[in-house]
Formats: sequence, structure tokens, C-alpha cells
Amino acid sequence: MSVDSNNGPLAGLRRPFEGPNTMGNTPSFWLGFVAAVAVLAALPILFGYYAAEIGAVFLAYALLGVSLAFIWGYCGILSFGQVAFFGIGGYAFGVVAINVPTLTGATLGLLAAIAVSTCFAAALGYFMFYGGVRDVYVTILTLVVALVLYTFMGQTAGGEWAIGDARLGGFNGMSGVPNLGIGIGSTGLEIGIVGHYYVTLSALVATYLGLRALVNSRFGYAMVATREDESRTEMFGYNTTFIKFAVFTIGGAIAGLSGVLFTTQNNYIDPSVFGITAAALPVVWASVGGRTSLLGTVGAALAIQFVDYQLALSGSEWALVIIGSLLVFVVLVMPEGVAPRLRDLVVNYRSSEPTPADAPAGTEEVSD
Amino acid sequence: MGTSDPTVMTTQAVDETGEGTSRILQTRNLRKEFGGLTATDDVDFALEEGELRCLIGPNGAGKSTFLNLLTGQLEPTAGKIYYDGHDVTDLPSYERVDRGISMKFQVPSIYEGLTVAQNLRIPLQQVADGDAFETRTREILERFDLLAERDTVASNLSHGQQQRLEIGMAMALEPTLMLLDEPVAGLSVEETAEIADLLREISDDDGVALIVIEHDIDFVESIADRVTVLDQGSIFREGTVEAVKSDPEVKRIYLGEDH
Amino acid sequence: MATPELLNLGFEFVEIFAFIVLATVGLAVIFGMMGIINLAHGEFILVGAYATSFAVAAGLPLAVAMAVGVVATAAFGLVLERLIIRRLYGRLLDSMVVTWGISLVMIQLTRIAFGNTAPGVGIPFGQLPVVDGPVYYLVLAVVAVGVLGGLYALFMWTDFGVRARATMQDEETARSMGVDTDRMYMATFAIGSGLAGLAGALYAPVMTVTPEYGTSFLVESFVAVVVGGSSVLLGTILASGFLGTVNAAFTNLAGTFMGQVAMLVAAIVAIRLMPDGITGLLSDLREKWGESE
Amino acid sequence: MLELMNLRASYGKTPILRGVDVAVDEGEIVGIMGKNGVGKTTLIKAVVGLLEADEGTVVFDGEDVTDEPADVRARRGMGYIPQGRDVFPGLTVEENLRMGETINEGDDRLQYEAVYDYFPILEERRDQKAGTMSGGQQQMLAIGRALIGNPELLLLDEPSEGVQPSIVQDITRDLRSVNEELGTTICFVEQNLHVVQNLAERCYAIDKGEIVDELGPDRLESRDAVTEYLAV
Amino acid sequence: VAEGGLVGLGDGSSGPTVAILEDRSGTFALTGTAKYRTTKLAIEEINRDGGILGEEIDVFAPDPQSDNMRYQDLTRYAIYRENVDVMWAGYSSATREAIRPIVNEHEQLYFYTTQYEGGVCDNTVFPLGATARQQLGAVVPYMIEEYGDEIYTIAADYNFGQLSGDWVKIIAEEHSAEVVGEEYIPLGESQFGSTINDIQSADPDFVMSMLVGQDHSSFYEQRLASGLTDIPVGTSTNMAQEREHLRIDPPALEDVYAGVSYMEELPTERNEAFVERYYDRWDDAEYINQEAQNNYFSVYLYKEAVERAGTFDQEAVIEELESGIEVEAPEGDVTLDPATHHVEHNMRVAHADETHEISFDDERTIEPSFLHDVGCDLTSEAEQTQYEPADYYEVV
Ligand SMILES: Nc1ncnc2c1ncn2[C@@H]1O[C@H](COP(=O)(O)OP(=O)(O)OP(=O)(O)O)[C@@H](O)[C@H]1O
Ligand SMILES: Nc1ncnc2c1ncn2[C@@H]1O[C@H](COP(=O)(O)OP(=O)(O)OP(=O)(O)O)[C@@H](O)[C@H]1O
Ligand SMILES: NC(N)=O
Ligand SMILES: [Mg+2]
Ligand SMILES: [Mg+2]
Repeated sequence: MSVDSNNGPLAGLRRPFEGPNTMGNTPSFWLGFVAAVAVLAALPILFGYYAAEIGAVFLAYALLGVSLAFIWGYCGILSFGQVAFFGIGGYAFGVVAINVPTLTGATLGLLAAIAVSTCFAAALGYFMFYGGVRDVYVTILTLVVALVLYTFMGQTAGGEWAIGDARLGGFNGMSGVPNLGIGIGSTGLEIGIVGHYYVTLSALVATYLGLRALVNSRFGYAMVATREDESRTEMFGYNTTFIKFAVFTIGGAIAGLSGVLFTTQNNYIDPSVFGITAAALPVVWASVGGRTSLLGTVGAALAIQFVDYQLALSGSEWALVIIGSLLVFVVLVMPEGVAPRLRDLVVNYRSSEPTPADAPAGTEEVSD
Repeated sequence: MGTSDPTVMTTQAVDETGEGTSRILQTRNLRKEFGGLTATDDVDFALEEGELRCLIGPNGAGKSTFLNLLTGQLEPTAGKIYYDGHDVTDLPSYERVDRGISMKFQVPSIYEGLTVAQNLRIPLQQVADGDAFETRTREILERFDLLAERDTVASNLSHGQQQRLEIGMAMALEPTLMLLDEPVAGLSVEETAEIADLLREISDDDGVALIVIEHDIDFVESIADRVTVLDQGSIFREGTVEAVKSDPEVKRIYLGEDH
Repeated sequence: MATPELLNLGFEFVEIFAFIVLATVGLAVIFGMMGIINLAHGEFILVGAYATSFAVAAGLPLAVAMAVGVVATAAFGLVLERLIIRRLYGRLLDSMVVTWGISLVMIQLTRIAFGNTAPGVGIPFGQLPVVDGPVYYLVLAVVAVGVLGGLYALFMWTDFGVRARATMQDEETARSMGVDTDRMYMATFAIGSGLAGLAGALYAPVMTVTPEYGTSFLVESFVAVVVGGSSVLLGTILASGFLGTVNAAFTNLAGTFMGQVAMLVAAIVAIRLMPDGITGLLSDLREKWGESE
Repeated sequence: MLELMNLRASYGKTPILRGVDVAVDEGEIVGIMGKNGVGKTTLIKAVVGLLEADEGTVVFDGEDVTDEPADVRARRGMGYIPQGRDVFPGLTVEENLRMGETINEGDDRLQYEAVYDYFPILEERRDQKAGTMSGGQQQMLAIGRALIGNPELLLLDEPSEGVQPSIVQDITRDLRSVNEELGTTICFVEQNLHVVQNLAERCYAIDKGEIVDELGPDRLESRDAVTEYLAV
Repeated sequence: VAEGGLVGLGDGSSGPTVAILEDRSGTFALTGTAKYRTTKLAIEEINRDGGILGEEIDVFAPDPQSDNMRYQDLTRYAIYRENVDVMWAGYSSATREAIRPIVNEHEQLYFYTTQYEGGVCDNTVFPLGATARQQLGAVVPYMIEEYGDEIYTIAADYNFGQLSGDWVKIIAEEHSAEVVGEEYIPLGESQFGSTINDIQSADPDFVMSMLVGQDHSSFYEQRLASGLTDIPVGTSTNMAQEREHLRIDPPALEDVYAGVSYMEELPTERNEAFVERYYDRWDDAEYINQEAQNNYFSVYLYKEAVERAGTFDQEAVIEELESGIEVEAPEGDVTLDPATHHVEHNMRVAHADETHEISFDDERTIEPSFLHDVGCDLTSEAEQTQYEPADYYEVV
């Protein structure tokens, strides 16, 4: 621990975001965090539109990963269907924005999409948790919900499957989804490629900080207690059913937001977002990065998708073999994920150092 | 059979005349069946405010079942539970806790992955925050002799420390009624004595009512004013420890001739 | 409804029932007995199908080729259990993540090694006289029921079964009772794998064998296991019956798509109403019935 | 029958047993006592093979079994009753008993009736899932399960925990008669004064992973001598 | 933030770069591999003959592995980093739709060559495959004439299949025939028990099959096992694309009739020479499907347009493509229709007998008339639409 970890000049600013439920409660961690955000922010300046366009997709994925790490890592709910909310958010935005092809539509679309995915998650959560569905059954049920959506959206090719001007489009997907924008009518801001990148990055950073504050709050402890032992927690006067319901709903809202960011980047969405491969990706990111580490999950999502992208460019058939093996390897060797392992390394390293203040700056400590 | 107590009252009656009786808990015809087996058989049970009652009885008599009915872990087949003058039969567990019932399970069930301080935080943040929270944390750790273990992960505590932590957590809720299922099982004589002192203290100093299940009759003797003997789901005897201990029927079904 | 139509509907039910049972048993044994959620279940089925296809292509008679498929999958499962799965006991969710990784690898390796199709295997036995369909589907149904009966006897009545179940519940204690628990794990996993291989082998003649072959079984098997609940074998029968009925009825009324959707929706509702599955509900009912005694 | 020489064992890096020497003769009833967390359970686990010894030897029936896995030792005739009633919760009572037979491949197993005689409740509940039995009922099942294989050596870890007083007395008596009638050697861990005094012929006291005392029949008579080690 | 620096980077050589994004693995590898190979073959032939405008063609050809997400990534990469002059990409319509927003945003010249549902009217996209209207227009009237006027449609349950089903109805009506039943089968379904029952009970004169993918080819084996081979099958998808007649043992495809613009078996001298060149180049190749042939001739179409334009500039090339170009394709001479960016194909009916021998019948040229009817004219108006028959025909 750094000497000034609890009374530096910025300690007051940091306090709401720190606590035993998150890793990285030191000034050097925050230094590294700011540096990492700065690097991400610089990417479009350094590498232009292309980096912005590709990078925004990765960041949207990272946000999806965060939504899972939050509910799985902190509340023990493994949803295999986060993509359901992701996809619903994307489609909902498309439906609204296509029907109202002005900035009003884009603005409404964003609000509507988050509302719809939140409500859907709330409905599903209510249905499951108040119905006594538990553990692995939640996992499989959420997966089945995603697969039902996949099957359902796949057969919406016909013209009758339109909401106003927006064709759902079956497997061919919904095309012509407008860009993000804020405004009324034609006055306002349409968000272009680079703007979109920064919007996505901001959403990710804001969500991360918000969730950090949440998990270190009173509610956060209740979540962790629920994860550790539900019936015990109930005996301490917590309505664990409600806690799970609320957490699941928040997770759905975040996934919905990431879906909007993803869909507006591609101006297109199709049912494959609900498919089993897509459904498994958030689970992969959270497992590899460390589900109890929001930042670890972000890092894993970015890294894995980047590697996958590079493998795709190389055209290698081995991409899936490599990703799959990586997953098996990480879970077997580091059951908690990479970030917690790194944290342990850093902690061990520090405690073996006579002068902890000299420990290398935060970049070492990649976990949150 | 349940001793039919002429003072058993309906909810309303309790509400109106509560002061006269100072009765904190009362069950009426409480019944729980598992398939063909009646684990709790029409039990009428009553507990005074601040009383420390031990529940003894043969294995399988239905002691744990009875306690689990009180906490809401199990749903009764029939009957009513009144707590502090209110019918709580249909309330979920967490709402019963809000009203002041807390419980320690038969098997230790602390949060093994969390530290002692984090464990304590879960109940404590329900009743205190800010400075009060810090003070209370310290107080409880001191009282249960866990100050040195503050940052120890609970799974690394000894059995006795775990038991103390769990009682401490139940106390943190500032309950008016505490239910303990075999709190000294597997503890050494020394630790058993420590727990006995603790429970007496909780009862005498804090005025908390307690129901304690235990097979260790010496322990029971060292803490309890009155004991209730359950057998085959029903209240078999109720009275002072001496009276119950010397009852030949209790000897026959439960204590054996050594006692 | 006219008799031939009823017969056709019945035939359809038998077909779907057999499919769900055979798709599910392997998964059910591995999940229910060992607490491993095998997301690579479909790819175990794939191993059975490929082995069968290649054995037929190599000139073996179909029945022998199918036996090859079963044995190959059991052996494959055995190897995987020793290398990977045994590290996952007691880690339910991790097992799901790891086996998903395995599934990715297997699909892609199959593709790289064998291309996009395996050699075709014709449907044996010709067609039925009354209803329009292959005799083979009836054979599948008989095998499905036989497998369930055999498994029930094996796990409930034999010493092996009691030991295997005991091992899965508490390995340490079972070992201290003289059970070679490593062998129990291997044997149980191999049986589960072999059953997956059996499904692959039996459906190799009916369905085109491609690297994605296994995914056709996945949804049905998972849904059936979950709807079935904790008593895996009884659960498999009841869930297959229930889901098969829903699927057959809706397929008949409104086509294959509606059949599938109806089945999935029925499954979701079923889990909501019976969080512990059909067999969970049964034991609750047993408890309730006891009350009136 | 059983001889432990300089036995050392640990969980991870924490040493728990620091060189234990124990010898139990055929037909003896030997107790092991000590306060919580001193390593009694660890010792028993090292004997039955659920924990690997770091150092030292375990000799059973004249043979060095130190490197044998638990299941092999069990089949040699070690019966074990774990602390905390580790019955198989999903198996029925009768299936649990059936598991007990596993350790004995010979034909001198006990009949179910014999076990039911000791614990009638087990016969009544033969088809009930063990996990739904009460705490004490599970303990009886655990004992019955070990008896049925008719082991040469019976190792019990706190058999009285959670059992009602009268049955504790019954169990004590039953174990004595098993010892007398079947010649079973018994080695048990206990916290319960009555059991220690009424069952043990000889008793080791353990503290911090080492044998610190051995009590013969005369000292076992004395309540004070015994409680010293239960409340060290 | 400036795009500059990127655009200029290029790849050193000044010659044209072509993206071939065709699946060599995954679900569509069976057709995609041949598409990739024929494109490569054409480019190699052109390079050997001195390239286009004297420039050698560079190829950017990673394997998208039948994954639409990869297609999106690769399309962006091709446009931004490889700065490609033209691209061939994708087998399924879903792939085309997934990348069309990117293609549109960057006004990228794009050839989509799969036979498809039709209706795409898009200023930088050239959908050169035969449309459902063209393929079904060849086979359905032929089947009605030969077998009768009761039709049972089974089709893959997605955009292409459903629209094809609509076209069967339209064409049936035009020929006073009737669709007596239709069933849409989920992609990936490989059990046809109930479908076959339904066909048996409806007892049509023939079945129209627009089944897609390898899972669906189980239909033919199950058709044989259920004794359904006495009912002939017309198709716009099978045989010419996934060579079911070669993959499945006879006589499962007995009396299957496909409306095609091309099959490898086409017995013309020009085609036989093409087939020989192909197998010389790719000795492990298995089959040249219909779309692979489209890829091949469209490379020449592109070459012709560039040479006429005298530049690789995409706008100029598109303008030349819209001037009505004709090339000698293995299927016969084909003409690009300037207004719709589609091709007037030489359509024929291919018949498989009980040994799966292929014979051809009823050859004629069918123009892409639907888009004309709806008023698509890309020479005068830039559009990015996909029209559907439901908007213009009562019967669907
Ligand atoms: N879920 C259940 N299903 C069936 N029977 C049950 C269930 N739970 C408890 N029982 C039975 O109910 C009876 C009472 O059990 P309970 O656990 O309350 O006993 P207890 O008095 O606490 O005993 P002990 O002192 O041994 O802990 C026992 O016979 C037990 O087998
Ligand atoms: N699985 C384990 N991992 C790490 N440490 C352990 C483990 N099991 C026990 N210990 C520790 O080893 C020490 C000895 O434990 P053991 O269970 O042998 O004690 P015991 O004498 O049987 O105590 P009790 O009377 O409470 O049963 C204790 O300090 C305990 O905390
Ligand atoms: N264009 C097709 N077959 O999807
Ligand atoms: Mg109890
Ligand atoms: Mg112990």
C-alpha cells in the first residue's frame, strides 16, 4: 500500500470509488487509469478514422462485458443472455430512429432503446427471480431467451414484420439504421465516426466509474453478500430477490446501451447478435479478464477482440482454435481471471519492496 | 401435546393487552409436515421478552424445523406465528429480521470468502452508518474477541472464532429475539464456557430474548432459566432446568440414565 | 381427426421424443451426475457422427460403424476428462466456460481436418407401411427407451451406480469408503460421452454431418435437462415427453418454426413454474400428498 | 494394528501435524483428545489417507501404507466416520449403508439387521434421502455405515457431536460391544468428557500438532486429568 | 482529426487492388471456396496477359469464414487500409446486407455474385447472380408444363427463401397454376419428417424446393427413405450451388429439376475449356458452382469497364459499367443491364436422373425484368434500395 493511499490531496475525490469490493484503490492505480483513458482517447488522433471506426466497436463490446462482470462477478448471476438486451437495444434504436429520421429520432431512439432493454431485463428478471429460478437455471434460461430471440428475429424477413418504416429484416438484418445524434428536428449534433468513438469511450468510462461507486456502496455490499450466500443474507434482513432483480435490470440497461452504440456504429444489426457465439463472448471476456474485476473484463474484451480481429485479417482458420484454447487455458490456470492474478502479483511485489512509494506507477496495476 | 395455555390470544387481543403479558413470541397450532412425517405437530409456544429459553429433545424431534419456521426458512403447513403482537406467519425472512428476529444456523454459515470486518458489515450497515458504524464495528469485534482477526478471511478462522463471529453478526442487527441452533457443537470445554458467558450477557445486559437449541445439558444448565423439551414434533415438557432434568420421562426419551 | 392423420401425429411425436431423449441423455448423465455443464456436448455428438460416417465410408457395416462411433466418443471423453474436466469438478459455471472453449476448438479443428462434410450414410430399413416415414425412426425410439431403462437400472440398482452417485456427492467420503473415485469419474464421464456418441452415430444417417452438426442437438438437450430437473433419468423421460408433445403439436398445426418456438417458450414457462424441474415438482407433490394422510 | 511414526502433514504451507507418534494394538480402544484446531481431524485424515503425509510413516496391520490412496487403505479394513456427519445427502439411508459395504470385499460384512438393531430409526427411514434427516440421525447413519463393512479398525471423528445424550450413551455402549464381540479395534476423537471416560481404554492428548500426553486407565478415571486436555 | 495520411499510405505499387472476400471455411465454404478460386483464376489470367491498363492486379483475400462480423471488419479494412478499387464479397444475402452500409458510406464498387432473391437497386453494387425471378422463371413454367399445376413449396425460412416462395406464387399465377401448400424450414433444420408427411397428404404435382445449406440437403435422403421420390422436385437452389447430386448417393435426387444459369456439367466447348483451366489451376477442386462462374466472368466485366474508362477511378468505372457491357461467359454471352446493374442470364433447366446424370433443357435468356417494372434506373438516379415483390403483386 502506498503511504498516502488514504490521505492524498485527491483522496476525497477517489473515496466513493474505492473499497474492498474493487481492486486498485491506490493513487498509482488511478494514475494508470487516467493514462490508459488518455491513450484510448488519443487513438483516433494518432490513427485516424479507421481506428475510430474499429475501436468504437471494441469499446461497445467492452461495455457489454462490463454489464456481465457487474451482475456475475458482484452478484453471482451468470447471464448467458446479455446479448439479448444488447440486441434489443440495437433493434429498438433502429425502429425509432428509422421512423423518425431526424435528430429527434436519434435522441428518442437512444432513450427508447435503453428503456426497452431495461424493461425487458426487468420483466425477465422479475419472471425468474420472483419465480424462484436459481443458479445455473438462470444461466440456461437466459441463454434460451437469447436463442428464442435469434430464432424469432431470423424469421422476420417478410414485409409484415415491419414497425412503421422499419423492417426487422430477418436474417438479412435491419439496415439503414441512422447514426447517433442529439437534438430536435435538424438542429443539434449528428455524431460522426470520430464523435461516435468518443461517445462510446465516455459511456464506458462513466459506466465504469458509476459501477465502481455502486459496488462500493451499501448496496454493493448487499450484492456481494447475496453472491456469497443468499439465504444467509436474507437472514440479515436483505430482500435478496429484489437485489438480484435490481442488479439484473441494471445489467440489462447497460447491455442495451452498448447495443445502441454497436448498432449505430455499423448502421446495421442482424439476429446473429443473439446467436450462441455472440452470447458466449461476454462470458469469455469476463472469465478471462476476471469477473470480479470490471476493468479486467474491459481489458479482456479489448484484447480478445483485437486478437480476434488480427486473426481475421490474417485470414487464419486457427482464430477460433486459438481463442477457444486461450479460454480453456485461462480458466484452468487462473480460475479467477487475469486481473485478480495480476493484482496478487502486484501486491506481492509491493509487499516485498522495502519502499512501496517507489513502486512503478499504475500501469503495472491493470486491475480496477 | 401443546400445553393449552389459557392466555393464548389472537393478534388483536395481543395488540390491546400486550403490556400485561410482555410476550415477545407466540405460536399457535404451528404445524409442519414433510410428506407423511409431521416434524412440528401443532405447537403452541410462548416466550417472554428478554427470556433465555433452551430447546432440547431427541434427534429428529423437530427442533431445527421449529426454529426454521420461526425465521421463515420453512413455510408452515398450518398455524400462526405472532411476534411482538403481530402476525408474522406470512412475512418473508428479511422482513422478520427487520422486526428484530435474527438467527444463527446449525452449521456455521458466515461468508467464507469475506474478511471478518466485511462479514460484520453486512448486518451492521442495516442499522448504522457513518461514525456510528465504525464505533459499533469496533465494539462488536472487541466484545467477541475478534479485533485481532479484523482482516482475516473468515474461512481461515478457527471453529470457535467462526461461531463467535456468527453470533456477533446476529447481534449486530440489534435484535430483540435471537435464535441459535447448536451454538457450541464441536467446541472445546473452554470455548463452550466462553459462549455460555456471552449468551448470558446478551440476555442480561442487552435484554435480548434467546432461543437456544443444544444437546450439551451442562451447557444448557449453565445458561437457561427455562427449557422446553420437544419430542416427535410436540412440546413434551416445559419448566426449569432442574425440574426437566429430573423428570423420569425426559430421562427415558432423551437424557439417558447417566444424567 | 382422421386415423391416418392421428397416426402421422403420433409418428411425429415418436420421432421428436426419440430425438430429444437421445440428444439429452449424455448431457443429463454428465450434468446430473457430475455437475459439469458440458457445452461441448454437441461436439461429443459430432465425434460419434464423424466416426460413424468414416467407418461406413471405410466399408464397415452400419451397426458396427455405429459401435465405432460410440466407442470413439467414449474414449475421447475419457481423454478429455483426464486432461481437463477433472479439474472442474465442483466448479459448475467454470465448467460451462471451459467446455464452450473446447466446443469452439473442436468445431474448428473438425473443419480444418475434415472439411465441411463427412461422407453420407444412407437411412437403413426402408419405409413404413401405414404412415409415411422411415422404419428407422421407430428403431430410434426403441433405442431411446432402451437406453433410458438401461441407465436407470445401471445407476439405481447396481453397486456401480450407488458408488458412482456417492462419488459425485462427496468424493472424499466415498474414497474413504473404499471407492476408487478417479475411476468412477472416468467411467461416468465416459458413459456420458459414449451416450453423446450414440446420438451422433444414430443420427448420422438422418442428418447431414457437418462441423456444426452438434449444434442441432444443443438447444433441445439443454432445455430438456433443465426442464427435467434433478432426477436426471426420470427427468429426461418426462421432459422429452412434455417438450416432444408441444413440439409435435405445434409443428403439426403451424409448421416447423412454430414447433421450435413453442417448445422453447414452453420450456421457459416450465422453468418459471417449476424452478426445480419436473422431478422437483414431483417431489413437492409427494410432500403435499403426504399431508392428507 | 496401527502405528504412526513421526507423522507430519500440512495444508498448503501451514504445518498442522508436527511429528506424531501413535501406536494402537489390535483390539484396543484408544481415544484422542485435544482442544479445537489442534489437528485431531487432520491426524485422522492422514491415517485414512485423505491427506498426504509430508513425512513419517503410517503402518497398518504390519504393512507400510503411507503411500497408498484412501480407497486402498479402506479396503484393507479401515472404517472411517468423518466429523460433521458426511453422509451422502442425495442417497437414501439404505444406499448410504450399501456404500459402507464397499470397504469389505470379504463375506464377513455385518447384516443390515445388525445395524438396524443398533439404530432402529435407520430402518424406519431406510428410503428417506439422507440429506433430509436431522443432524443427529445423520450421525447415527454415519456410524451405521462404517459398522456395516465390519472394518478391522474403526476411526471415529467426534461421533457424539450433535447427538442426544441418551444416544451418546447408547453409542458408547454399542461401540464397546462391537469391540468385544467382533474384535474391532477402535480409535476415536472426542470432546465429550463422558464418552472419553466411558469408552477409551487409553487416550492420547494432542496439542498444536504434537502428542503431549498419554493417559492410562487410572488417569482416565479422573475428571480433572481429562478436562485438562479438553480445555487446555 | 484528419483522414489524411491514411489514404495516401496505399501499398507502394500503383496498380489496382482487388478484395476477394469469399468464404473458404465455415458454413458457406462449399460455395465460397470455388468463388474465391474462380476470381483468383480470372485475375491470374489477366495478369498473365499484361494486367489491366498495363498494371498488374494485387489481391487482398483474407478468409471471412462465413462470419458476418468478420465481413464487416474486413470490408472496413479493405476500404481504409487496402484502399481497394473493387471488391467481390459474400455468399449469403445476409452478408451482403451486413456490409452494404459500409460499402454505401464509402461509395465502394462492389460485385455480389450469388443467385439471390432480387430487387437490390444500389448505385455502387452490382448483383450479378441470377435473381429468383430469373431462376424460377425458367423452372416453374417448365414443371407446370411437364407435371401439372399443383405446387407445394418448401423453402428456407429467411429472406431469400420467403421471397423465393413469393415468386413461385407469382409465376404460378402467371401460368394459371396454384400453390397448394407452402412450408418454411428454419435454417439449420435437418429433420423433415413432418414436412414430408405434409407433402404426402397434399399430394401435389411437384414440389418447389428453395432449401439452402448442408443441413437442408438431408431432405433428399429423407425423401428417398420415405418413398417421396415419385413426386418430382423443382429447385432454384440445389445442385447448381452445393452439388447435392454429387454429394448425396443416388437416387436421392432423382427427378430434381433446377433452374440455373450455369452448372459445371454444361456441355459447351467454351465451358469445357473453362472447366479444364479451372482444374488445371486448382487440382484439388471439387466443383464449379453457379456463383463461381459469375465471379469469373465479372472479373472480365470489370476489366472491360476499366479499359473503356481508361482509369481505375471507381466513379468512372461504374459509369462505363452502366454503358451496357457484354462479355463471353462460360454460360454463354451475357449482357450487363445498365439501369439495374443486373445481368441478362442464359437460363436453362437442369435435370438429374436416377444416377444423378445431368441433362439440360429449355434454354433461353431472361432479363432482370422486375427492377425495370418497379422503375429502378441507376443510370439516372442513385438509389440504395431493395425492392420486394409483395409491393407490386397482389398474389403475395
Ligand atoms: N426436508 C425434509 N424432508 C423430509 N423430512 C425432513 C426434512 N427436514 C427434516 N425432516 C425430518 O423432520 C424431523 C425433524 O427434523 P429436525 O431437523 O427438525 O430435527 P432436530 O430436532 O433438529 O434434530 P437434531 O437434534 O438431530 O438436529 C426429522 O425426522 C427429519 O428427518
Ligand atoms: N482444508 C484446510 N485448509 C487449511 N487449513 C485447514 C484446513 N482444515 C483445517 N485447517 C486448519 O488446520 C488446523 C487443524 O484443524 P483440524 O480440523 O485438524 O482440528 P481439530 O483438532 O479436528 O479441531 P476440531 O475440534 O474443531 O474439530 C486448524 O487450525 C484449521 O484451521
Ligand atoms: N442469396 C442467398 N442464397 O442467400
Ligand atoms: Mg437440528
Ligand atoms: Mg476436528
